Amino acid sequence: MPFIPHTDEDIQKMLGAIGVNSIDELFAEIPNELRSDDGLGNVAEGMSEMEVSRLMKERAEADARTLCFAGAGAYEHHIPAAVWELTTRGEFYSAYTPYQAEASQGTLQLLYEYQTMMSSLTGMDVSNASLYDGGSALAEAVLMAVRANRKSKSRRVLMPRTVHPNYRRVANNIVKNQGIVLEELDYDREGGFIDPDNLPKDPGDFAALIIPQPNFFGVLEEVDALTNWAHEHKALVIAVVNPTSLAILTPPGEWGETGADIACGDGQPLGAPLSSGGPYFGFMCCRDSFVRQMPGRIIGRTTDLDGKEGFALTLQAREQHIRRSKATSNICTNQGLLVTAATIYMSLVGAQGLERVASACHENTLNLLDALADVSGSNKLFNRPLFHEAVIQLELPVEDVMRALSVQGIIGGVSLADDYPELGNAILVCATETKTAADIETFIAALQRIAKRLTANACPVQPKMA
Amino acid sequence: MPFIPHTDEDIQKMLGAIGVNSIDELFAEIPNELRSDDGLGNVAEGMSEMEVSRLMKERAEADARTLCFAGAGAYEHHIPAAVWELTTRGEFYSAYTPYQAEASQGTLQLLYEYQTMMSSLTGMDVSNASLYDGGSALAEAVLMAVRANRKSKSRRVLMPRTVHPNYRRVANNIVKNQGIVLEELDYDREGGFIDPDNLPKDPGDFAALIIPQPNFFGVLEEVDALTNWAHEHKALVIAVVNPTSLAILTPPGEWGETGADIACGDGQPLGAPLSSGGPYFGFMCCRDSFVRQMPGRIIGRTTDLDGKEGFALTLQAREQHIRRSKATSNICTNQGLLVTAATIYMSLVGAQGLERVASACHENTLNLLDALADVSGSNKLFNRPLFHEAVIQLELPVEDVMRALSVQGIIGGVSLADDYPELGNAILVCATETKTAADIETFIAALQRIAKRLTANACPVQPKMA
Amino acid sequence: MLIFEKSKKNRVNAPQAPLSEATRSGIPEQFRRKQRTNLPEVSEMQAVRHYTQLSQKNFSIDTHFYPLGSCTMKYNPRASNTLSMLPGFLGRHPESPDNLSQGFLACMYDLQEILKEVTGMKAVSLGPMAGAQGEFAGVAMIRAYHDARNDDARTEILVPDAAHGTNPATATMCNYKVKEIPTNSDGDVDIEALKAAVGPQTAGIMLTNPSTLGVFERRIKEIANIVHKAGGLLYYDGANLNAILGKVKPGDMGFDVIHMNLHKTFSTPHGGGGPGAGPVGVSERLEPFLPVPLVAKKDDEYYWLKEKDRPQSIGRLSTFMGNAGVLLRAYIYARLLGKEGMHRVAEFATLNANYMMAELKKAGFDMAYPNRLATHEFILTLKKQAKDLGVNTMDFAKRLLDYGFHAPTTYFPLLVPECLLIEPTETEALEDIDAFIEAMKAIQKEAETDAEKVKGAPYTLPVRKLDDVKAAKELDLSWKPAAQ
Amino acid sequence: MLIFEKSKKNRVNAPQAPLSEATRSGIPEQFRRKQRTNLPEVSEMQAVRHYTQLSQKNFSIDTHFYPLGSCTMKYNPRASNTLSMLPGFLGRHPESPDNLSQGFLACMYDLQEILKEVTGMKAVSLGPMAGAQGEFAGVAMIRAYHDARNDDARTEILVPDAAHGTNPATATMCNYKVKEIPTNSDGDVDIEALKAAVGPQTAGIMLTNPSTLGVFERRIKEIANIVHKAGGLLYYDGANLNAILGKVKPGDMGFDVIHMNLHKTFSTPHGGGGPGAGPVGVSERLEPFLPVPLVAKKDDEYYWLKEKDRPQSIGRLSTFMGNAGVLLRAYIYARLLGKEGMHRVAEFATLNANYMMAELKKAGFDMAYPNRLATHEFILTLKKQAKDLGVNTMDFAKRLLDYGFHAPTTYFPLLVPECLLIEPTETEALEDIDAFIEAMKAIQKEAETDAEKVKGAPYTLPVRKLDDVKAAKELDLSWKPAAQ
Ligand SMILES: Cc1ncc(COP(=O)(O)O)c(C=O)c1O
Ligand SMILES: Cc1ncc(COP(=O)(O)O)c(C=O)c1O
Repeated sequence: MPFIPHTDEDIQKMLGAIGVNSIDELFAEIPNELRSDDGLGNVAEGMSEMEVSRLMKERAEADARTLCFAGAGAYEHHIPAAVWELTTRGEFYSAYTPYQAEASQGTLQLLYEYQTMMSSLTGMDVSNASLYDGGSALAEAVLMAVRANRKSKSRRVLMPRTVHPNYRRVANNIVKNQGIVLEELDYDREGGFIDPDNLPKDPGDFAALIIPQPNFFGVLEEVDALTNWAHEHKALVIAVVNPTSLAILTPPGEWGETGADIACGDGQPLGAPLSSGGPYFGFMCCRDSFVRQMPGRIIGRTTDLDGKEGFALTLQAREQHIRRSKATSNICTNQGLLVTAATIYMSLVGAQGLERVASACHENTLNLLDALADVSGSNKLFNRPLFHEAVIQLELPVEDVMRALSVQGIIGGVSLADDYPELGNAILVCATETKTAADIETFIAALQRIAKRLTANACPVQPKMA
Repeated sequence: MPFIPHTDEDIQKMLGAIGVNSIDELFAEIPNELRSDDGLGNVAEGMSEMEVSRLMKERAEADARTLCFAGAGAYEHHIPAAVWELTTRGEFYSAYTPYQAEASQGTLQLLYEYQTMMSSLTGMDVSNASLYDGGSALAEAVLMAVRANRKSKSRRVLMPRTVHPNYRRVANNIVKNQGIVLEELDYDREGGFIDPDNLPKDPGDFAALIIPQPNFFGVLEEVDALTNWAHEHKALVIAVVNPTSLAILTPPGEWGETGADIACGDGQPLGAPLSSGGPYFGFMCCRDSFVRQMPGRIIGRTTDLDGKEGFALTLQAREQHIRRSKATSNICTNQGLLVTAATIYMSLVGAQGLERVASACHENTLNLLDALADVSGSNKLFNRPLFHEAVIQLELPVEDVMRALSVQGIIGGVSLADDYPELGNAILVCATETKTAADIETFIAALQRIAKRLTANACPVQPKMA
Repeated sequence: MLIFEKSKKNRVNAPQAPLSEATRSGIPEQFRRKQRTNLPEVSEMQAVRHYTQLSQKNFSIDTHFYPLGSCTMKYNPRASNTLSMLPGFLGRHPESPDNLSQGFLACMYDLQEILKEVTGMKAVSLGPMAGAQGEFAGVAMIRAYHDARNDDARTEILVPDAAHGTNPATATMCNYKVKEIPTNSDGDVDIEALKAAVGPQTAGIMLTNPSTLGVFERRIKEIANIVHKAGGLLYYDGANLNAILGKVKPGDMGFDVIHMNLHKTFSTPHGGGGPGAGPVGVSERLEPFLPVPLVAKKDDEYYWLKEKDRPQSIGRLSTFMGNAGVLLRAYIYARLLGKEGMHRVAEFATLNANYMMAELKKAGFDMAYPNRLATHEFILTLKKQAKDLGVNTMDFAKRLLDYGFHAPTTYFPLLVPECLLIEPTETEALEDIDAFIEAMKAIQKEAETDAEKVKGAPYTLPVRKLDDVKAAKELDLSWKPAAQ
Repeated sequence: MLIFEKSKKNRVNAPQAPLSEATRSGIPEQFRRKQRTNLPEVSEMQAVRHYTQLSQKNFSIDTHFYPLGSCTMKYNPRASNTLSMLPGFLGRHPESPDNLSQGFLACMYDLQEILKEVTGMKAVSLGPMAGAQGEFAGVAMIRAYHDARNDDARTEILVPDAAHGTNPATATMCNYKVKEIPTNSDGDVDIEALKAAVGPQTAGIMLTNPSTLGVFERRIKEIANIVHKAGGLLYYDGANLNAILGKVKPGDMGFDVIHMNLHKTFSTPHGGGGPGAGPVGVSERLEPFLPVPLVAKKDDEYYWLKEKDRPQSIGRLSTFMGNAGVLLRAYIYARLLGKEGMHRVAEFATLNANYMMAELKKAGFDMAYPNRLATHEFILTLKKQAKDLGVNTMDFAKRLLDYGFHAPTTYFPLLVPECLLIEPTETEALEDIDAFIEAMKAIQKEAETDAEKVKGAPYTLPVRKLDDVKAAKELDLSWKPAAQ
């Protein structure tokens, strides 16, 4: 039987030991009227592994071979082969949460190393062992900031519109239940950033300011000024950052005079494949003094009975299984395996390697922008320094262009039409280190062809000759 | 540096310890005129893993997505996912030959299990731990038989033409150096088998008879009669078998009155992907009494200082590193990793599973033959029972048909034109358990279209309408 | 040794990053990082060796029997991993347009359908990224439902005292007050207490059935009636569906909303802590509130439903589509099993648990609910051993590690003292279950004759018993380079 | 415990084979197997757990420093594995037509070109499946060459006494008599003895340079002249190319034929015993005899050269194309390294070996050739320890296992008594080399103070020292089911 090792003799022996005549008797406590023994009519019959393989290969094949210039929170990076060959080793892959520390030193030490790496990347004191993803990590950061801010009882948090729209949605969907209000800060139309000079002079009491760096548009925010402003108003600063960028950008721990208070974001760029949006992992770091307000698991180094170094879950009194309705969060299962991949990824690329990845991505996007500059009807928005991503305005309807590109297997970026209608026909583009000059050329050539065709079609008088 | 961990400080420290000023000095013993320090001009510069990945993906992609009805010694079977996920675990993948038994119990126990499985499959007493592939295993079997046959000093070995042509070539290329002659036995044109009734009445002294089962044409040989005949003439019997078939066919150990003396073949069907022909592995089993004549490594079960069970290389006195010019063979490195995969494969499919695989393949080939029977101009040769493979005669030139099929990504079998010209436009076809009814239809439809087109083109008067 | 202690300055594992420096920057100095990170500088081999060696220090399903109650540590088919990681799936960008996503969308749509059938609910959303987020989605829908009816008096969620900690924590995150309902001595909800607790302030009740006590709540229909009559909704914590797969459907029990832990019942790996997937299913009245995105189908074309298509939705809870790769694994598993396989899961999980309970009972161990049938798990209490021999549950647990078994869940549920919650799952063979029983007997004997030995365990693992108190007091949460 | 001991009759791991019985057979009873095989009947999880646990009992490159001399146990890049196992490569049938094989053929063609450049030879054939088969191909070509010239007096192959066992064994397989040439006290071939040995009966000489003594044969040109003048050919055993990659080419030394062990120098894995790949390179005069198949290129199209294209070829030595998947791994490695990387391999392999030799010398160990530079490896002799302390090389080797190091090669080459042949390779870090040196010092101290302890090693492995004599005497080569 699939995955079940019992032979007929086993079954008889076991039923005998229990003292029943059939397996069915073991379900005797379920009221009869509730039983649904033939109730899975809509589920197909089991398949062999070969048949399922064929099905899945066909389906995977159907979506393969795209050329992707979309970023917007999910970035295609080269993942060293060793990362997933190691991560999927059964001992990592099929272990549970390390509740029995002595039998889980592999996972626990790795998580401790992960915490160290994230602390270093963000410049913050401490890191937890992961949250679900970037959006939900931001939600948790907001809840945490409201809890942790001793100087303000406000449930207002300032949320720039330059934060990823889906992060804003997720955060709001989660925190609004607790009466927390995310108040939008609009961005400067020229720069695509939150202009520190235009911040409200008298913002009133608020618990925290969120600062994305780079922001959703790829634009660099004036993090120092923003951080100082928030701190002057007794608010905490929540940094939302791309971990790859931190190899070359100022880490949140060094923003402004005293640094951000909480840093969070999505760890996907660190070894997680695009994979339709998940599993990724949310990371969260904070100041030492806030560690007891942090949600999620935390690993500490300690010693065993013989004084030997070892690792264990610690500060569990914050968590739901101990504190129940008073816990810092309801999170239990996190994204351990992705953290495993990230830790191995960071070890393989190393300090210098991550800088190179970040720089190469950035350079590639600059190359893409140069090439786009030559496409008539395409226009870079925002005049600020950027990292690794940028907004382009098209003359033609975004939806038509994107659809035409997709037919050629090209994902030409992410349309901003729904979330930023004020920007017109705008798309967000990105070229990571995985894109070659030839890839960029393919994209540009397709874009030019499409522009020509769409312009022609839009032409009231059809040109005589094709 | 790629794969080299030395920092500049390390290098200085090490040079200092050695007492030289530069790495170059360490090459001082190489005569200057031989040095070629800029001599790799034709080798390209190193690439990053990402760049190499891109190159290899493009190349792999170029050869992908074929629909393959070729067998002829290499069979496409479903390989359970667990097989290679386990086989490529670093501890198996990156270990050397188990020279330090205590540090290699994993590999050694696995090989002992493999030997047990192969003994059971072939019905023979003992198995070695692998040879290179099927063809070279046959060569070793011939050398072994000539050594082992105490009753005959002959260097003649009878080789049916129903043995895989490449096996015959390889065997001959290897054994002819030692003056051994492989004398061909022709096959019956009706049955495609060695007719026991037509064997030479007075064959003279010969060391061994080779018996393939199923033979290259997929036809079943009269193994009992052949075995008895050889033994009556004091010759040994070398069985060449497909391991999958042994789940349902009589094992060599039970052929005739006393069984075959040596069994060999290619282990590819047991978990090795097609992979352009390798790495596969040769297997070899024999009677107890011949074990000291067997080439290759052998693992034995023994005990340690505390009396605990353990495993070690044994009977090494047969091997080149001890016996040198008197060794049973020069083989050293074998195909350990493939044996690892095969052992895991056999454990996963199990006794019943392998029967099902064999039966399903056979049934699928019968289905294919039924479908081919409806294609005009295609004709099954040979009227004997078969397993899993069959010869089809076409009316049209094989080469043209195969080329036309290949343009559609279909490998329609293997042409027999070069090796069996007497069979005319013949191909060897095979449909393993991996082929669906739809696959067979695709093949048949393509064949019909091609037949039509080629017949039309061959037509002296072109039909007026396409 | 930590990876950082193997690091050396300026060691570059060159092939893993672009080989040459980028030549353009355009990033002004003011935004640039001043000091390089502490990320390790090791060779590829050093990293591979380090993490291979670390992995070997773990117990896991692939190496050990792991009867961790409430966690359903069953075999994770390797095919689920291999096939979910096909390049076409790994390479799909979450914003990939529908016409380039039909393969993936088909899988998600099929999975929604399968889960609907399995739970007996009207509709399913796959987005939530673990059980706890599924709970959040569920309770947020309950809130949205009451809100939509302007019924804002409902401020309380009822939770049995045996509930998993995520239940009360979730209620709090949705701004509900938690009221605990006691359990009676048979492990069922105390119906009288429930009746006394419900009222116009009741938003709903969160139940697990089979409960975390390892028994099936027999009066579930009555409970449903009581809560529904009071205007509350029923939430089903479906973390532990393994015991009832195909046997009984939460929808038929009267539940309005359920989350499932695919990383348990549908055998996706737990990865040393995650990721999971916690899809939610709902009855008709909650359907409009389901979190987005959803997958729909029209004329054999699959497409997304997002915020604008679902105006009453509680919205999205993940940046994109939840843990898509986990969902693929669950889908593959479901296809391998098929309907008959799902029935078998429940049957053999239940058989294994009841056999184990029967044999341990015979061996003299006390069960928390000796008169009940076990479901997929059961609770044993070592109260007697703790009192008479001074050997407590944690000591037994640690000693089991020496015997080569991962310990069952300890000290949960909280209401049973000195308990072990044991869940063998259907994928364990009789031989291994018997070996575990023998180990328990052997430890019992050790406890009687040499209690100190048991209390000093483990002895054979990479470390001996760790000092948790020190870990929490002298916080050491990250490695710091020695001052240079 | 053996997998067979975990097996139970009629346990079927269903998903791994077709789920339903085949309904047609057509195979007459007389050909059918009567009794089912003994293959194990276990669940998928049981198999996974069994082989995962077994794997953990191995030392390997991914877990341990493995300085096994003459074996070049260096890091096997994971990318080589992942990329060589792309579906397009794994799925290619060996009889796939050229038009569906351009990707694979391009890799093989490129690899031929790279190996030509590296060895300085005129042409390369990739077919041989390991070093020993490469040797066979090489010596068979020597035979074919002499045969083609009707020079049938040549019946002898010269082999230095330090040679690897495959050399004389290969000569025998090609029906040559083996004549051993002694080595002088510096580790070089004894030139006078060589001069005395050559003659019209000399078919050729098989040499390794650097030799298995870990030193570079300095008078190689002179040797080449002597043999060539006598009408013999020079065979280069290139198993150990690691020390000279990019530094000196066998072609320039005067060799006529060479085999390479890609599973050493080109870092394909050894897989616990294999597979390897042993391509052969030849000078112009041997080119016609190269084994088939070869890959050629015309107008950017790649195609096979087979028997009919190469009438003088010694033919094929493998059923298809040798160990194609291993060749792909080597190709990937070569592209990752590039030319500069290849130079570095030789440089750092040599640096590591010389450093290690220098430090061990300082620690008081005796070197076999103390006045020579090490190449990629070197020989240490424990003659003194064996005589004075009664602790021999095998004892040191086993004790090293307890210290977490795989032992170097022991008792090879045969002519140096009580020797350890140590090859650290370029991928090991200074820290690990230092740790090995410290272990050697510690064992030396143990040998001086507590010899019995060393002689009883190992203590910390899955088994203690195994009884090889018993293994060979009471042959137990396969498990037998207990009589029922
Ligand atoms: C009964 C029960 N409910 C809820 C959860 C929470 O699920 P998750 O860990 O996936 O968030 C768990 C699992 O730990 C559980 O056992
Ligand atoms: C010097 C030398 N020659 C030949 C060989 C034989 O190579 P293989 O084991 O690949 O057959 C080896 C490796 O063991 C070797 O070290």
